[in-house]
Amino acid sequence: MSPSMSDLTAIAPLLLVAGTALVVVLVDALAKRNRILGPVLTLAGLAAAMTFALPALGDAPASAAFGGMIRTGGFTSFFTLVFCVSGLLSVLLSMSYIETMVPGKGEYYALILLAVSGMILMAAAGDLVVFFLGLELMSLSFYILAGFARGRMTSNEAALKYFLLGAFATGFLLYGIALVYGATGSTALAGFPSRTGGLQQPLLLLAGLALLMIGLMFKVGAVPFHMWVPDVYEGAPTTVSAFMSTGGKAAAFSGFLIIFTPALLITQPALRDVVAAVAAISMVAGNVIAVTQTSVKRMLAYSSIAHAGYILAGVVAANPAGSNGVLFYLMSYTLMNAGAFGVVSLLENPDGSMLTFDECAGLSRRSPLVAALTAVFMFSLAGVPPFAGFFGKYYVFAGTVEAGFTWLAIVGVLMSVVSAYYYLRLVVLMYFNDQPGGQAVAVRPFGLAAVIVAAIALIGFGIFPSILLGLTARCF
Amino acid sequence: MILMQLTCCAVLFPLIGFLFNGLIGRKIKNEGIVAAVGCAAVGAGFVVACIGFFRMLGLPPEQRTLTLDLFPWIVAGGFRADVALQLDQLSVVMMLIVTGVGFLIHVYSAGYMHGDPGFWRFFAYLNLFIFSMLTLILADNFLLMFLGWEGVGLCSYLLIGFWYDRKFEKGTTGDAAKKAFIVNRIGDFGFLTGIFLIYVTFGSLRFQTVFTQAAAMTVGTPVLLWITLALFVGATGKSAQIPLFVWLPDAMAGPTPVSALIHAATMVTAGVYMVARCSVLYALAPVSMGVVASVGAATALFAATVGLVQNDIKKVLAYSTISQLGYMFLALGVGAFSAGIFHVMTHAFFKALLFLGSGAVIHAMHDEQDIRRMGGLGKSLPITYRTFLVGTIAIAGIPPLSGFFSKDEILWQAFSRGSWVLWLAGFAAAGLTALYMFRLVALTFQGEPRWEKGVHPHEAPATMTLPLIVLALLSAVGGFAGIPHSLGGGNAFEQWLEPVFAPAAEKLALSLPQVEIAEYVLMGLSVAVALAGWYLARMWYLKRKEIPGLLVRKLPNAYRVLLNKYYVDELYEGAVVKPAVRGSELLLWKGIDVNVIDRVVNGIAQITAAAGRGLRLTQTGVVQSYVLVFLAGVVLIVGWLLVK
Amino acid sequence: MEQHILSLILFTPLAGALVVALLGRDASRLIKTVGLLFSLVALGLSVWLFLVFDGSRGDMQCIEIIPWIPALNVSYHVGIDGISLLLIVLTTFLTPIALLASWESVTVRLKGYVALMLLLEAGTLGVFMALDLFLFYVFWEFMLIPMYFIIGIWGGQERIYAAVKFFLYTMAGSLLMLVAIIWLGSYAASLPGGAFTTDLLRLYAIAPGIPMGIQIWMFLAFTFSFAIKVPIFPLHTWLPDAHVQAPTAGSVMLAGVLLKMGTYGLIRFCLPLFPYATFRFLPYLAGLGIVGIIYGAFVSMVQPDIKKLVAYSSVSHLGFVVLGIFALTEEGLQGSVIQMINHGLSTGALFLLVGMIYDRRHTRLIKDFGGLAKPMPVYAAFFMIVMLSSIGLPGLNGFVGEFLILLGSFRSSFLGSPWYAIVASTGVILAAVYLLWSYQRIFFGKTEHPEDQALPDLSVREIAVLVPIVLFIVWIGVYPGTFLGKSAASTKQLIHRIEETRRGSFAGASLEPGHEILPGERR
Amino acid sequence: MESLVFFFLAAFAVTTAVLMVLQRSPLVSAIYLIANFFALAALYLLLRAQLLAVLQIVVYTGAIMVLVIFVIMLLNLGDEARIHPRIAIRTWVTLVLAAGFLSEIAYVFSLAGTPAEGTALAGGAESLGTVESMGGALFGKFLLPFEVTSLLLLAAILGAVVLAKKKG
Amino acid sequence: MDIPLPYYLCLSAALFVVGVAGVLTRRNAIVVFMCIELMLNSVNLALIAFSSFLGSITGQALVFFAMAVAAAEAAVGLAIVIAIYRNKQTVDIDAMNILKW
Repeated sequence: MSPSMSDLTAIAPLLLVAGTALVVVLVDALAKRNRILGPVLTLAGLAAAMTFALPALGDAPASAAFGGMIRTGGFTSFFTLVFCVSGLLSVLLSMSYIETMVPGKGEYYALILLAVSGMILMAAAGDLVVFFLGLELMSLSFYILAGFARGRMTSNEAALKYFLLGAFATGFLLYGIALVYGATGSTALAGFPSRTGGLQQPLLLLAGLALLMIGLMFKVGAVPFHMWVPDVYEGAPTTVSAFMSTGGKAAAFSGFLIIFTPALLITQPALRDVVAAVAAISMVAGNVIAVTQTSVKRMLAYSSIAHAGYILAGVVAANPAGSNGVLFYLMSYTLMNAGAFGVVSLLENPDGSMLTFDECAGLSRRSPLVAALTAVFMFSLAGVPPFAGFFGKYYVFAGTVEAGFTWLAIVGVLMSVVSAYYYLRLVVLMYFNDQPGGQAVAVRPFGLAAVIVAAIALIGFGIFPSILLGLTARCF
Repeated sequence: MILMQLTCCAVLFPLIGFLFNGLIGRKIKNEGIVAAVGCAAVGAGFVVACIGFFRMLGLPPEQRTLTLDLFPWIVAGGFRADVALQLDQLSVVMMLIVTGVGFLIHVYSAGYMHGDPGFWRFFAYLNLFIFSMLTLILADNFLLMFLGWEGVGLCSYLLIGFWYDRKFEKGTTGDAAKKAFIVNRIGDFGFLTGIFLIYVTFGSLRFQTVFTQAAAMTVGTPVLLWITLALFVGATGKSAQIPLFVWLPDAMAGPTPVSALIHAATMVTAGVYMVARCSVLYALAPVSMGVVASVGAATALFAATVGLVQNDIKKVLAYSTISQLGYMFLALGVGAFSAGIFHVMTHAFFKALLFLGSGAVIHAMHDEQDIRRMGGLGKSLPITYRTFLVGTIAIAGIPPLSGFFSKDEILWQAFSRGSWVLWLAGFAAAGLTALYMFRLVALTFQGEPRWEKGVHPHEAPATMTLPLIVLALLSAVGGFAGIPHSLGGGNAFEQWLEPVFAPAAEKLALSLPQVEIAEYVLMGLSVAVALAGWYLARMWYLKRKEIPGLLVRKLPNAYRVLLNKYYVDELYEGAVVKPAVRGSELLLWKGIDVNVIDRVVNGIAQITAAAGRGLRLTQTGVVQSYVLVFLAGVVLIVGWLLVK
Repeated sequence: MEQHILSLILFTPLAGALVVALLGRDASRLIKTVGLLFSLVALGLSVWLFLVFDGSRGDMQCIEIIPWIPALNVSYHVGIDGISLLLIVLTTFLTPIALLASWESVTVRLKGYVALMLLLEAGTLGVFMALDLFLFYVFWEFMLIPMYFIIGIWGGQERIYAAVKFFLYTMAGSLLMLVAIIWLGSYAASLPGGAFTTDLLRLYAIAPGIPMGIQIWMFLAFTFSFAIKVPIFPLHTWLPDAHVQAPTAGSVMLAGVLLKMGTYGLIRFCLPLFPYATFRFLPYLAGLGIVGIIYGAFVSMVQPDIKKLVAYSSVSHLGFVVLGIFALTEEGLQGSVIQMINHGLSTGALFLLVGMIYDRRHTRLIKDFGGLAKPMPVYAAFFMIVMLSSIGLPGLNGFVGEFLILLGSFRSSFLGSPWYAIVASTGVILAAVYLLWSYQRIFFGKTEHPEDQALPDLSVREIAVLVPIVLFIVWIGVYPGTFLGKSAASTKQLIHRIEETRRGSFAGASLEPGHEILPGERR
Repeated sequence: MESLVFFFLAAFAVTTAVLMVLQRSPLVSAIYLIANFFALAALYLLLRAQLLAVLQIVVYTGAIMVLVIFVIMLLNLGDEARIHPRIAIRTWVTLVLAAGFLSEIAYVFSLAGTPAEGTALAGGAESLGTVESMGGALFGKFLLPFEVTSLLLLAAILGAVVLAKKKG
Repeated sequence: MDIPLPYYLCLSAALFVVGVAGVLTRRNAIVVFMCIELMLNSVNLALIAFSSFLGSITGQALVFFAMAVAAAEAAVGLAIVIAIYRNKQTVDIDAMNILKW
């Protein structure tokens, strides 16, 4: 079977991103001196992918390409958008940041592009095989990116931990796929999982789904499969953490949505309860542990565990509000978490030591702009209106309540209060603490631009959430 | 009609005076203008009152109740209270007293307060007081009355604390002022409750509506009992009756004209006025009547005993005031409403006179108030002495001065309508009154001078003596307004007020007063006891001065109890104030607020943080422990799913 | 223009904040002037609103609906009735005063300060205007941010603790309300032919039909949130901290306006949305109100810090408001409404006064003062008037509110006993105790502290700040009809509705308790 | 006969696997793993997956494991240190959890064979794993995944280059 | 006589669990990685078994891709190990605990 033109247009964004990766590698090899070309090409590639993804945003009915391997349509496009945004922000943040660690690395941008390709594959997957490969492509890139600052022990350690745990989780994921395949006789997602063929053994299917879910939960960083998250996010270069925690998480959740569809969860109430429990534990553990952190990056890592819990609550809801909420949440989370990590990257010591809370003291004096942006991200992460973070939470909880999981929503909101405490702690130090001194803010126009864009988008989506909600509603 | 507009103006004049003096008085460096404005505002009121009185005389008795609706005050839901005035026989009497005596005291103050840095402020407050008092007595509903009621309390507060930087007894004038306000507030609490009950019962707060409806009710209706008792609580606060009298002696911390005006002549009688105003309600609640009479009699006797041993010239007068107020309530309690009001009037004359006289003494002695350091002042202060003596005779109830008529009326009514116990209390108090008042005169004006060297007492200026003289005249002749039938008078005063109290009288089934032999006997007894008091005072304090000392030695405990006013202040302090303050601080604030509630709130935060500290230790940094947790999760989830 | 008047009022301060944000950081005079100007424009607009508002109608007026988030069925739906009208006017009235009050005392980061004050105003206005629960919630939470910064940046020594406590306390409550809001929305969707909605007017129609078992939880969630804001005992402990630490203008806004959001919420949401639960819980809430009255007064009495004293007095005063609300009588409710305004004026003014003396002496401990009446007679006079208003002296505003509340609760058939009112009346005594005592300690006696002797009296600016408040204190005290008249029809309608519901004649009220459905079981 | 082969191979695979885990020398562990992979390749043949059996040898044993051994020798890794007694508890927990997981999965699998399909290889199984069949699938239905593996390998190459390069 | 499917599956499960146990107990990073490879291989066995018993090629194709993934992972993993060894002179994973709590 040779791919038709329509197949190719269906994966145009993927082709663009992957192609750009190749070009970047080549350019890096050929024009060693030119440091700006790689990132610029990357940005161009991602932007182009976004423009190709945009027209399909309105297409509600998903159509298949590559014989069902790929699904196109609003869902895929929306996620492509999220991934590209995550990529764009990370690349902007990385420009000149990554230079401080490893000078002149075109591979870095190529790997980001490859990771984005993997993510797109995951979201577009019409078959578990494609999904698996996309996941591995993304993970592999992440392992490398996490260890990219190879001179730093923390980066090494993060890469190793991520790699070992990731590969271990892959084992379970693959086992899950195997069992599902055995039970249903196919890996295609169309009609999944209620179709004839296979062994038709409900327990086999259930066990397979459970393992598959565990693999995904590992990727989203949900408790108890979250242990890698703090160490990796802390050890990895900050811009990479920004990328992993946003695009990576979004991709994993796209997997959740395409595999654990509302229809599946409703027919498997036990599975749904497990997701609910995991969501609740994630919210609690992530937020509670984050309270005691002294490193901003690590705090963000724990908070991302908690956010995984919130988003999972949207999955639990298994209704339009919940699913749309997940999408909205992911977009806003991408913006705010990339922004938050971005701010950290701007404030970090060049020597690679972790940014502590205390170092942020009095930031509003040293750099009012950065402080204000941080405040926006923190309030948004805490879920305070009118920032986009609030609407994500609202939507997700709306779905949860509607689905009868009110207790989960209550856990969620209570934990939001806890989270507000540590998010605000940063604001407190920046604004309410008048100590002079502290680290000067690095001058990185691109990074700053990325953060500003993210903040503006957060406020924009906060005040006019319909811009996004109109799109998410047509994704399913 | 025009009279009501005038009355309205009479109320407003003092308000304007208050605003004028209060806002720009400080800028005017001229005491004359300030005083003139202040006096004129009240004087105008007096003129209006007189006009009103005479116009009213020209009307048939049943048309003598005039009202004027100004504007709605509080309207909410079904509730409505207007700012509206009502002028009737009772109001006009009160108005005459308030503006008349008030005017004299204003004039007096111009001299008394001369040179005080707060001169303007003083007149502003006085005018505000007159305004409030007029509102109180002219209100046509309970709520507006309450406005005046609270207003006079406020002015009392302001004026007691007028010399805010002075010491007073154990504390400061501020303590006294605060005490006055707070004790009054306790009474107001009762008044307010009464108002609520009235509204709930009658659906209105207008006097006319309420009283008309009440007139149709039967005697002994329970709600009326509660209404009247609640109102009476208010009256005990304002009129310094047991148990809320404690503020009045302390109120002497204010300048003496204030004591004369507010704490003797006018404000303290507001309670009497209020009960009299509600005579119908009381008439329907016999139990309340009994309570009023008993409290009045008890207070009269009680305060008189305390007055016996006080050494502060104003304190003696203060307890005397309490005692006399007790008489008034005694009268009200036995249904002799007009007798009570009559005593209000005569008391206003002679007690204002006495206070102003004492003010002149204090003025002369350079703020010395202890009568143990006075004596023989009669020579230096002839006018003061003579007028003071007139007042003393009047209060002692020696005919034919005013006090005799009013007090005798009360005692007779207490006997004939109440019981002999009430009479006996009043009778004893009358004797004591004469005793302590003549003691006061003896120690202050007569005998040997006991003041320190360097003090040169001198007579007060004309602005002060003139009011004394006028008041002395009034004290002397004021009683003739109400010469009882038994003495051949027509009791014009009672007749004047008769229409106001007619509904109550009807309920009480009172017959027209009959002249009886007993009345003459009692009259004679009371005169005798007054004279006995006078005689004793002369004996003990001028002739045989060792007797009081002897008595003190003989009855040390009794003396101490009396000197310390039965330790009521100490009781309140120990039983209410201290526990409240300590309890609030230790139990409520530092206990519940800080240690319980806040600790719970912060505790939740601390528990969360502690949980965080504990949980983060699971993140050991060792990969294999992570894998372990992972695997545990897998086993749990898969196991649970399989079990399901 | 008239049909957009609410939006105009709402967006004027927002625009002001934006303009201020664009000004140069050093142009402090310009910043202040611009901020004040915008707040005055908002005031002018709201006065206009006050004039055009039809007080004879009890329903919502000046309604504007613009679809906002169609996916959630959320609209920008604003409108007011007489109750919100008064609070809006209060807000716009206090904001310029607060700005003027901090004219000189705030010098650092002025730009942010003015912008935040305007944002705070906008947020508060939004709360009072919103007719969509979602919109309401957005404003409700949004206003936390400026207040948080105002306390945290310009506050006192313990400002951080206070700011964080304020934020978390309030957020904890309001998030539970959020769940309840969502639940209501999905309840609406579950009805035959219904759709997810948070529109208040639509929810009014269906909410009484919510089964009792659920209504209770909804009511508790809403009430918990509002109770924290009010604050109702025992959820009040954030308040003393926040008040004491906040800068003067912050305290003014906090006490003057923000606390009212809680009581407003009770009136606007709890009563009409969950009438049955209200009936069930009103004895307890009224009881808590009374506890607040007395407890607040006692604790206030022994405070060594004047500001804390005033803060606790708020607990006491707001207790009256709560009692009035849950009396469910027209008098009580009217009293509560006017008492909210009164408290805003008198406590706001008290905070201003405390701020003025703090600016001079940099202490707020009562024991550090004494005999201030001598060096500062004008100050003493203003303090006296405001204090008397707070005590509830007839003729001043406080009395009108307290009287109506007590009257309303006295004759409330819902409370069923006059004892609520009688016990609450003791608060009238206690208010006198703690305020007079502190007044005496501050102003009376000899001027013993050397620093006090040369204190300058109030400046023209300070007098200009206080005079408008005092004018309204007297106005409301003497002729409250101006204001009561505006809210009369609205309260009447609300009470009427509740009484209808009790009688069982209200539509949708026939669901029996026990016939309960959970959201998840609907399908 | 076939079952005999199966049981032998199964026993062999399990034994080598266990031995690999128990060994303290990484090199010896690697050797055991290679042995294990051979057993697996044989099992693949038993399942008629010819191409994969070959690939198992070529890719896994020939490429991956050689690489591993190469690295072990490059780094000159010695025996692992003894397990710390504190961590010995972890071993026990591991065993319990592992046993738990095994029993869970085994329980599921024990139910998997009951339908008819579970007892015998499918009809077309013989030709399923041939190079032709696999090639057809990989370049037909699985064309896209197949191409994606190239990206995967590209990423791996980049990673190896970036990470393993000497500092500088 | 054919071997029933559960036999293969149980063998696969056994190997998988042995791999898991290895991951948990071994301290040499490379050995841990080898144990993970064992896990992947056991899954491959299951997949092939399913594929053969179901007569569906997908399973075998997936194994093919899994092998590719394993190869790529091996390259990356070993590179990471080398990078660490360069910095720390050890591949003992218990020594990798700078990042914790």
